[in-house]
Amino acid sequence: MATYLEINKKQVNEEKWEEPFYLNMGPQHPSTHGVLRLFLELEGETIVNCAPIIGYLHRGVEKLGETLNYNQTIVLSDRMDYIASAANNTAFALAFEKLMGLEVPKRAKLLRTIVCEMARICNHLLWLATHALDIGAMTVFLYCFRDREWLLNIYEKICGARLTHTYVRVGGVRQDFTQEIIDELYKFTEEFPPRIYDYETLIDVNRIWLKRTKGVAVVPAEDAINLGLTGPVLRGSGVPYDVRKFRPYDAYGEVDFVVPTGKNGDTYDRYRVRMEELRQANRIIRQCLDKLPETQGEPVVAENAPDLLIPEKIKKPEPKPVPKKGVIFKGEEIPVVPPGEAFASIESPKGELAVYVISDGSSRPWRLRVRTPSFVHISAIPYMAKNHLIADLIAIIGTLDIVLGDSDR
Amino acid sequence: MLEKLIYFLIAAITLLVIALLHVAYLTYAERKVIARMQQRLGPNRVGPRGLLQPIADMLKLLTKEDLVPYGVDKPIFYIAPFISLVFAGTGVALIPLWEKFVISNINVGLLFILALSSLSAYGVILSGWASNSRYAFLGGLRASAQVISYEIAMSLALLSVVLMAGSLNLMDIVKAQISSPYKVYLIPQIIAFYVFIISAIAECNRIPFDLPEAETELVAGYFVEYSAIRFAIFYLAEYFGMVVMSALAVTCFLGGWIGPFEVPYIPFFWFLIKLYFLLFVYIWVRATLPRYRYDQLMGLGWKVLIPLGIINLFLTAFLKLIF
Amino acid sequence: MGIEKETIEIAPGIRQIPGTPVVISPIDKIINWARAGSMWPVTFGLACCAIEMMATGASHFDLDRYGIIFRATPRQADVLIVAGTVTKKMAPIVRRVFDQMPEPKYVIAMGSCACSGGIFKTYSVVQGVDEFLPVDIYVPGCPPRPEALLFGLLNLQQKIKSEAKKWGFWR
Amino acid sequence: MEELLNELKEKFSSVIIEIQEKDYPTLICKRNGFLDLMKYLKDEKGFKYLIDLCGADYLEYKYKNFEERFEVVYHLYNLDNKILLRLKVRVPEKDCWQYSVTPLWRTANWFERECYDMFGINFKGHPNLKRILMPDDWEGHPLRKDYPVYLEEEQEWKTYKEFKEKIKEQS
Repeated sequence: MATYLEINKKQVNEEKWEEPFYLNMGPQHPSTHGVLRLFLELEGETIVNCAPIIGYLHRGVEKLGETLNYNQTIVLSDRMDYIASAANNTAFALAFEKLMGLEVPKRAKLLRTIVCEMARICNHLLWLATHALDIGAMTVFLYCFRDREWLLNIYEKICGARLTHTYVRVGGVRQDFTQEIIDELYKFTEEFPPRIYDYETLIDVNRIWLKRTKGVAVVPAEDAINLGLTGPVLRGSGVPYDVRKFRPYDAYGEVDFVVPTGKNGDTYDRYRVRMEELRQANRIIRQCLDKLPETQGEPVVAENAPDLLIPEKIKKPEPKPVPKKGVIFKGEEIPVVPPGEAFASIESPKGELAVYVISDGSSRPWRLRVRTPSFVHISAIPYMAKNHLIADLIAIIGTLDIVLGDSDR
Repeated sequence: MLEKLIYFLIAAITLLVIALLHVAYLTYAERKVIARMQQRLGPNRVGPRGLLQPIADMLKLLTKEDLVPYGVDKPIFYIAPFISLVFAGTGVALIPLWEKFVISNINVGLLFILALSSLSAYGVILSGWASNSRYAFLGGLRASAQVISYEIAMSLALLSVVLMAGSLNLMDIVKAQISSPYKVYLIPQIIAFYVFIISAIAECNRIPFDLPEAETELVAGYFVEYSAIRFAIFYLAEYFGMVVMSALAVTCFLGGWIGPFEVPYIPFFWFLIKLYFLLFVYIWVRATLPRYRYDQLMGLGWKVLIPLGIINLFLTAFLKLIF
Repeated sequence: MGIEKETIEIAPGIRQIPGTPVVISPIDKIINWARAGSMWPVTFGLACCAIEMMATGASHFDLDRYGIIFRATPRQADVLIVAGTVTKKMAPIVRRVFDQMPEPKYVIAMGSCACSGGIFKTYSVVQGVDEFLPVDIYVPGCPPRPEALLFGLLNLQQKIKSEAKKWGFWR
Repeated sequence: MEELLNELKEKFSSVIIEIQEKDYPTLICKRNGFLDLMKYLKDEKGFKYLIDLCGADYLEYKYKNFEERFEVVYHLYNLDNKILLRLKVRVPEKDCWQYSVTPLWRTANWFERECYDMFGINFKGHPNLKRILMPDDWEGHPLRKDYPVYLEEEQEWKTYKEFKEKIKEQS
């Protein structure tokens, strides 16, 4: 069993009999957020060594993406980080648009920003829920799910799905918002900030919560960058790196928001950063909503965006107009996507989500690479968990906000 | 002689049935109350308003397969849940529900209950040891450390009460309370009450001190390998422990059966009201607080509660000497 | 075991031993009622569907109404909800969790991935958990809405209620 | 930006084969001396953050103008000057290895393991080069172009086959 760890085997003296205590956590464990497996070497309750084992949810998204066309690939992205799928959609779409040289209409950009920030709120609410549940506060879990349900209902009105939206497509978004959705969102942005305050009063003034989070899993800024941590985890350490500010995409260049940072880089700071991000996300949605009437009636998809239909499966392609971009007819393949490569990254709720795509000129990507935040964050667990207790390990897993679908792909 | 025996038997059985019903419906009440606190409804489909939920749970657990995993220490594995239940449940016999109703009125009642509650920890520790599972083992270790350290704080808190009352007999304690100026020991012994309630929650392994069974850390802690009826017995033992601890608190601090006014025909009325209130506190705490970490828990026990208990004890003794 | 031969069915689900006033089925009925009333699933989320499973347990849909509470350890659970994609690396572990559950146990395959592999027809994904688990209820959808899962659970209740003499034989 | 590229070209003329202007400046490098370049970039030029490290398989790629089959692609980022740099190293199939950058960036540890898992590229100097996503006894490297998307019955992973047979025997 110990092969999973790079342990320097302790010399077992015959007189002094000592053997490390191994504990296997997961893949079926209530607080490893899915199918993460952790192999621990313990001394009492202190973690001496920790080896995360992943791959229990490896579904071959990258390989499968090579067999599907660009619009279909976005469907796969939903299933990666299933808590904030709109963010994934956007990352994929941005990379493909860069590859194809598409210009996204302004209204589509605004809509995408709204959807992404909604995903951020959804994600952070779920994070707060599970993090609190892991630490033992059961009620926060249910409170957060209540508000999340509201957002999911709005999502449902937007695109018909609760979790896996595929609302963002290459060249824009699937369809425009109706007035009803806009009204609902206005109402949400009105009522959400007091609720954030509610959560904070539930746990922020709780001494047990503070004891459990302050000074736990401290990551200095230098180490955080070296470990490749991104998103709220990095910002908790005081590095203000946010892709939305550093390489603005969609409508983030036009809206006004603050990137919150922490000081100590402990679990509590990361919690504060995320709570602040909830407020900022709410602000961004509000600003985008205010800008929507300016672009009323404009198209939401770029003109030369590839067709959504898969013509291979249409049986009668007889009187066809001039093929649009992205169409392949049986037999002949029209190079619609210029061969080359593109790299796009976004600030997904969990961290930096980067998509690197290589095209060979056909309608399918040649190589699709997704750099997911959870993958990197899990690799940092051994560093963070060293010399902490088991209970802290749970808090660390919670504070990193990992999703195994995201990490294993 | 025989009459007396029959009388005892009837009383014992009545008490047992009442206690069991209380325990069973405590689980129901807990689910219901917590659900309300969490903006849910709680069980409402099994029987009218979900009232048959505990019975359904019990029946189901009774008819499930009784798994014995590979590699367990069988005799201990079998006996551990019963140790827990018996020692947790026996305490009920010593609690004076009313001045004319107590099954066994022994002179060292308080000491006996303390001994029982310490012994019931053996069930937890042994099950953790026998289960041949690392989670259970860790749970057992945590339980032993936790129970031993909180036992001291609890005894210290109760000792102050004993000092006040001048007796270890629970009946005498209640009577001493009734004849004391405040009618209850809650007011002069508020520190002891605080220490006692916290250590009682820890004794019962409830949130925020549910480390031995911490669901998100140790899966289910010491009873991780127990299934079906043996698990049900552990479950019962936990709730029995809650009832006994609350009843003890009512007896020692809240004045037992005494109330602001007499309720005709229901002699246990005030006792039960106080008991229910304390049980509600348990549930309330569970819905509100996160869980302590292991070292913080020990820190709280040794650095806060025990010094507080000692100070309170000396203060009580000093005041007792003066007046 | 020869209950069916020796008894007469006097009403659907109720059997009588001939010549005696003994009716045996109500025990079945009571036990089935108890089982249907307290189905405890394992907390075992695999992928996307786990989030919907959590949402079903949370305040909006509240599985606790039906007496369903999640247990963390398979030893104390009755229902295994396979919520999400099962990969080949994961398959032995899912089976092991199932093996650790005491009888009677039921399996719900939640989501297209668990039912049939879904959109993931790739090298590493099991094409449906029924390759290695006896599935009772299939809940399609990607992911299924909480209502769909509730419907699946209610159907499972119906199934449990129609069972006969499935108690006690493992003792 | 221009200055940096020129400086690099001068200083590492033996390492850098070509500088391409794509969406981000792309340096195509040789294996030999690559580590020096990376060390220089990290320590002197402030590229402290390795965004991504991945492999790519160019088997039968239409627009290929080089011989080697694989490419290892690095994305580096300078947090102070906000410069993103892409580096590529070509790796032939016969001699399939590349220097590990784990000593420089700890985040590269798992990226390299993944690259090894998916493409079979060995990383020299990696502390623990093992499969990460696939099981340890998996055969083949899934993201290579000659690996099938879906494994048919005869190509099935051995352990899973055995597992399925075992289940069949049990039931």
